[in-house]
Amino acid sequence: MSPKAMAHRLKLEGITKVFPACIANDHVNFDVEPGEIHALLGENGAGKSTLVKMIYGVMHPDAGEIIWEGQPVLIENPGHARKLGIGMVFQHFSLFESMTVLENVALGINEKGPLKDLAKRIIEISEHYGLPLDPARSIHTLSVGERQRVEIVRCLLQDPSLIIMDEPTSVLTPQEVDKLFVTLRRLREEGRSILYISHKLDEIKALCDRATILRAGKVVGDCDPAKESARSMAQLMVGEEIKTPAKKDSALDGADCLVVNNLSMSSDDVFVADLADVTFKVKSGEIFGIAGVAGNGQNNLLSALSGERLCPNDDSILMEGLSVSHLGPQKRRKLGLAFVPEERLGHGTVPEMSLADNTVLSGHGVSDLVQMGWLRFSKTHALARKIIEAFDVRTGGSKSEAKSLSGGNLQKFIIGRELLKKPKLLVVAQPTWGVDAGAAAAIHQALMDLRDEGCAILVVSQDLDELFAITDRIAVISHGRLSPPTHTHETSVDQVGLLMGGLFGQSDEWEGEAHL
Amino acid sequence: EETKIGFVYVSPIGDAGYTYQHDLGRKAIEEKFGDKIKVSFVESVAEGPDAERVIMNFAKNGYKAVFATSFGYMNPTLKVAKRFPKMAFEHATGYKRSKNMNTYLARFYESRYLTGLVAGAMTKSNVIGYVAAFPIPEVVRGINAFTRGIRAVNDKAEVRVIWTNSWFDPGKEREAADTLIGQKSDVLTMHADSPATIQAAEDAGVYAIGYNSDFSKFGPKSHLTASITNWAPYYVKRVEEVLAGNWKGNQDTWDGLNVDMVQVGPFHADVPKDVQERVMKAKADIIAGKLHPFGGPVKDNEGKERIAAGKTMSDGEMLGFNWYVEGVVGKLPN
Amino acid sequence: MTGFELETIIAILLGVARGATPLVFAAIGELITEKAGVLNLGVEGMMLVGAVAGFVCVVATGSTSLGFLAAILAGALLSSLFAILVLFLHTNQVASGLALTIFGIGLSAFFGLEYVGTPIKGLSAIHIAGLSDIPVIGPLLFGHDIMVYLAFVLVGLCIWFLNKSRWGLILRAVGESHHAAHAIGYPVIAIRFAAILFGGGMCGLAGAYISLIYTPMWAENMTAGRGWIALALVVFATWKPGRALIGAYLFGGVTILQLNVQSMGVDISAHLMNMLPYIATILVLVLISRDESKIRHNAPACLGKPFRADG
Amino acid sequence: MIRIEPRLHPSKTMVYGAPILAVGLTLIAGALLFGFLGYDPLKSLYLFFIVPISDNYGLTELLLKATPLTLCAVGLAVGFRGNVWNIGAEGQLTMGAIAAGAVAVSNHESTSSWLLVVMIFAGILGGMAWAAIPAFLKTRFHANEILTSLMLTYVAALFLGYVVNGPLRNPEGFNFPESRMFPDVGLLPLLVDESRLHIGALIALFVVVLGWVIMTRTLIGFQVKVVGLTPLAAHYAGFSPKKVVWMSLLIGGGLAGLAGMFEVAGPIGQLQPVISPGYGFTAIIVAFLGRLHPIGILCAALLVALSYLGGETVQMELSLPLAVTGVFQGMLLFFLLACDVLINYRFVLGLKRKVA
Ligand SMILES: Nc1ncnc2c1ncn2[C@@H]1O[C@H](COP(=O)(O)OP(=O)(O)OP(=O)(O)O)[C@@H](O)[C@H]1O
Ligand SMILES: Nc1ncnc2c1ncn2[C@@H]1O[C@H](COP(=O)(O)OP(=O)(O)OP(=O)(O)O)[C@@H](O)[C@H]1O
Ligand SMILES: [Mg+2]
Ligand SMILES: [Mg+2]
Repeated sequence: MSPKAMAHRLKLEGITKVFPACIANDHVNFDVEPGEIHALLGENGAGKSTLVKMIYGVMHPDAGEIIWEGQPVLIENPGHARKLGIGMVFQHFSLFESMTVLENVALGINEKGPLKDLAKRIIEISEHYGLPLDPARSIHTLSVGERQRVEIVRCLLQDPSLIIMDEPTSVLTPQEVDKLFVTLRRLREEGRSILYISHKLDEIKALCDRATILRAGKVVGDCDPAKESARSMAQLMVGEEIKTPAKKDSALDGADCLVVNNLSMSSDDVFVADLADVTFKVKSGEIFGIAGVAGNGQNNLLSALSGERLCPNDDSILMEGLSVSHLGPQKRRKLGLAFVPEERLGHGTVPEMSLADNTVLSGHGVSDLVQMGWLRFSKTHALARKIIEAFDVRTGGSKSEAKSLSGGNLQKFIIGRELLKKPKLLVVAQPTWGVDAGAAAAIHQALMDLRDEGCAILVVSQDLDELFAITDRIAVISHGRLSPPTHTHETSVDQVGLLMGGLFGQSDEWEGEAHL
Repeated sequence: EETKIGFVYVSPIGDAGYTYQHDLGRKAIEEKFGDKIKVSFVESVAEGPDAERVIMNFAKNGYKAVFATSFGYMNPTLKVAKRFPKMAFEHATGYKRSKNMNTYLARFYESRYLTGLVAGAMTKSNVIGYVAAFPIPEVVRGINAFTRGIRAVNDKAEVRVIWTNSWFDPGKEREAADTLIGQKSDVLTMHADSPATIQAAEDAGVYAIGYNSDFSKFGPKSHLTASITNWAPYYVKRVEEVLAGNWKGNQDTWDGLNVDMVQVGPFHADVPKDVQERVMKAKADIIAGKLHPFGGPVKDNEGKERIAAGKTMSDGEMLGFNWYVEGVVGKLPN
Repeated sequence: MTGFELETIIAILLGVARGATPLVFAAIGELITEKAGVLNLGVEGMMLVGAVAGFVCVVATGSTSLGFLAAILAGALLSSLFAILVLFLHTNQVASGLALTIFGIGLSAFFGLEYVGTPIKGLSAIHIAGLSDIPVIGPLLFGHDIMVYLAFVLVGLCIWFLNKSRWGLILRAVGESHHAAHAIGYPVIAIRFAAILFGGGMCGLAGAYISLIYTPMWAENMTAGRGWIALALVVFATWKPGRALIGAYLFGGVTILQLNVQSMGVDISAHLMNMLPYIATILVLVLISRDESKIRHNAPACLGKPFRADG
Repeated sequence: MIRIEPRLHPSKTMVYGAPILAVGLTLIAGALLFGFLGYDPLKSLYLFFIVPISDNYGLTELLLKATPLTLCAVGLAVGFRGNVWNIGAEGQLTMGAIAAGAVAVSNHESTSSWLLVVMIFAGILGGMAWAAIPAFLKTRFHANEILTSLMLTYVAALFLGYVVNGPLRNPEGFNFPESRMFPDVGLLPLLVDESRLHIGALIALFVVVLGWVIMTRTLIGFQVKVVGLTPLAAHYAGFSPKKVVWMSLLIGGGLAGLAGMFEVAGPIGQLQPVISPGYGFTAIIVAFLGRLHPIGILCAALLVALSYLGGETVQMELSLPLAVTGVFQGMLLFFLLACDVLINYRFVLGLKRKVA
């Protein structure tokens, strides 16, 4: 064995994976060294997840060779991968909702010791890496961030020499991201390799030693992120110039479009944080941002605003002066509300239905897609085609099933569907979560254009860069309470990041008290 | 040219029970007439539209006679009979007739009465259990005749009835039988199609009396005797008429012990000689017309006299039985 | 009127145990299948095939134990047909289960044709000298046939398996989220196959209990709908083996109780009385389901959903 | 080795090809089965599939038998699409029949042609009322509708037994458990003379078309589908899952009740202790064989009805035991279900997994 080969921890040679619809990986070659954090970059659908799933044994390559520590291996299944020393944190978590942390960890490791010992080890490891976890809690009571910790701890318990992380930060706060990075760097110092997938280029610049860029399943380049700018990497990914939307602040002189007054909502579930006295206003012609760590009541707030959950007995939600608290989603749409939920597949769309049918989901009752209870196919298809064209949705056409679209393209479709309605008020959650840079820029531009046309927009996001890039005012939600809003240009990422930890309410640390 | 004869059965033929007894009759005519006839049957025909279609198919395919062996086939048979006036239709256990449709029925109650004599003599606990399918007159008549037999020899004994609401559900019949045994019944009988009641008695070490068929192989220790139906002579006679061309409609046959249409099964060794003799004597008396299971006075189980002394119940009254005689526990729903 | 004397009550309780035992076997089998995320509505068909296989085997060999073994194998064999359809050919589980019932009814009738009316010796209750003769407690605790005890053992084993064993954890994981289970490396299809086979085997056993012990005979369709009751018990039990046991005894209890009331001559239509067990089931189900989250957290989240591993 | 691989798009050919293939496979397997049992395979198949419908009468009988199956299955399919698992159509059919029967019997001297109309409404309402119980228990107490509707089937069967033995028993019928015969105005007019085919068959056909239109063209059908596929998306759209539960159970119950009314006011002509030989259960299979599509359901109902008629014919002609028919029917169902895999998947020969 040559010393050169020994140097690689992992080497891929000509890995190819063909799906009926596309070639997800086309003769991919690259290698990962011991003790490096290696980034895998690419647009939505470039084939990143598919590639790492093959390394972890979830899928099997149609052609090509995986060389592990100098030996060609055929990775049969994840158990085999774990035995080799490969661990993985999935993009869509592989956790079991109704089971405890302990059971979830036990399921994801190869050893079969007694659960009591395992619980002890979980606590040890989680303390060692600064990832606090209670082994006895059920997954469904955890926030997204906590869930990710479970995945990471599960992975670390196996003492892996290669850790694969598929978009780990897309759900974390800046502070959480920083903590994660500390952990990852410590892992690197221990000589472990990390294969890191993310769309956030500045993160990659800050963290990674090397980057491999995929486009349409092929490796198109290799670079040292520290030496590149985010812009140049994005260009490599997309293959063309990216236009960053130019932000201009609005005058903030519109009328109050959405008024939320002391909205309190107890959840049906004892574990879920209640919304307490949430108060804010969104004016026509502004983008209002709500930042916050996942799991602080955003979902409750969103479903209260969309009408999916009603608070029928009060006047806490007003649209253009009209109380809408008791109105369901359809009636609110008639008043000019549009809503983009966080989960695009299975909430914003029906995966098994065509794009044309999916236009009816939010379009019945407000447009001419349905007349006297009859669906009008010509209209739905026309609308779907219009969205596809206007928002550059890459798909087979209006008859394609929603689930056949990549995440970013589906998100563009949903945003387009809601935007084309010319709403008076748009409520949108995580508009660019997991969306590649090019698509994200397009979505941001579309939102700002809509604002300029006089629409009131509420953006709920965990991505502070995004909020700072597009919002006019910003507030933070924590433990079901909303901080007073402030003008975006009067605050900073650091300040908001602190507030996301819940530092408001009692004292007046918040200086940007609203002037409105 | 062979003459085609069709049979319609309500359940699978099986190896004992109602349909099995009819099938024995079918086999008897096959044996008797051999190549002169071709006999077909369709089993498990639901009582309803399916029955009419099956009978109609027989008719359309040139069958000369059809035996429809269950009560629920009455109206379907009548309808087909109207459309095929040259064909012979025989319907069992009903009450409607036409010029090419006969009805036939066995006087089960006569043999029920005789087996009641055995039960009344054999019970020690004076509780006798009766597992019954549906509360229809035919079944009620059997319960009443059986009770009359019991009361003729033992006026302290009572009959307890459990309805299963199913002609064939071994599990439920078993549960019912076990329940009756739990309530101290030491002789059981049933009006349902499975041997479950006999088996329950066998397991619990009490006696049982079979119905329709001889079930002694299911209860070597417990099966005292059985009330058996024997359709063969009737079927042979009617097929003979069909072959000879002198079959007539509009007849109502209700035969019993006199022509062997109902029988009492062989006795178990436990049945004392004097009891056996008493049964034989009663049988002779019934055939001779000296004894009637429902000869007055007949009281219902609320003490009201229904048939005065010296009178006997008419066939019409018996056909529509909807009350219990003295000795049966409980009340029939009306 | 004799009323409910002690002996009567003992007899009732013994009857309840016999009536409940086949339901317990079938319900536990189905429960394990459903815990793995597969809904098999073919319980009735598998029970019948088990009943006939057990019966034929006993007629041929004279051994009740072999009969039970044959029944388990036959039930499992029939269920493997279902498994192939739903796991490999991705057919709809509800439809395939119903088809399995229809097929099982036909198949059992076909193989049983020659055996209708053949008497066999049933398995009688065990009798432990001394113990079984203790008044009241004796017959109640020690007066049943061996399968009644086995049913309890099976339930105990199932509780242990599901809650304490690693394989039980994996089984639950597969029923909870097949995608996650697949992603961390469990052979979802193989585990489901095994669960279906187990379910089939237990249903076969339940059928054989009916044809070998409960009513030792073979007759077409002799399970008379008990498979459906067993299916009902699984939901009723919110997928907990202990509750399935209680449910089976409750159902058996209401059945036997109404028979007792009937035979004492109460003036209520037998038709209406016979409705009682079903109405009681509905009522208890309503009581259990009122708290929706309970059902939601216990029901296997992937129940009835098809799974296909890609790659 | 043979693998199955998903197709990019559902195969149009196989949508129609699969059932044909399934019937072909059943014929082959059936021929083997019959031959193995010592019957002439070709003759058996001929008797099974051709003879029953070789004349007009046979055809009318086929349609007659398919009518209740179609009605129940179309109704059930609506619910199945919406994830509402009503498997109690048998009970709803029974209650529809009882309701219609009660109207007919209590007006047995009527000569008004309105009687039939009232009976039809009574039948539909009877079925709906029975289906409303699981709907209520589901929406109010979250009780699983599979179980409640199934248990209610047993209750309905016993209730029918109760009414024909009690309140609706024919006072002139020697206490036999049947109602009076319905008056002539309470019987469905016949479509074909000398047959039993009544206008119910035509209504069923109309229901098929209506069902098809509703499921594919209207917002109601769309709602049901969205709720069935993705409840969260239904919330998003503002569709109420409770409404869909009510709607699909009422539609399913109403159609089953109508089927029950057609049975008693058609071929039976009175109330009896048993009205349906399991149409409500068979309809579940029919619904799935028809892929929950009304037109498919119509075809499936005809095929399943034919398998019953064929079973009777081979019994009559060959004395083939009924049990064999049962096995044969089971095979047919399995093949039909299994062949559907070809719509979304294809079989690929050879090993795909290889390493460089
Ligand atoms: N199981 C599958 N079957 C068929 N096609 C698939 C499957 N999984 C992924 N694909 C397709 O393969 C391509 C690559 O998908 P993959 O998930 O690897 O992209 P990605 O780079 O991870 O994208 P993202 O950034 O959105 O996570 C996409 O076009 C996707 O639609
Ligand atoms: N189904 C549940 N059962 C119990 N606890 C829950 C459940 N869902 C969320 N929680 C907990 O309640 C808190 C608030 O959750 P809520 O749903 O209001 O916010 P969220 O932003 O939607 O949460 P998530 O990040 O989980 O989507 C979190 O701490 C979370 O761990
Ligand atoms: Mg990905
Ligand atoms: Mg959230």
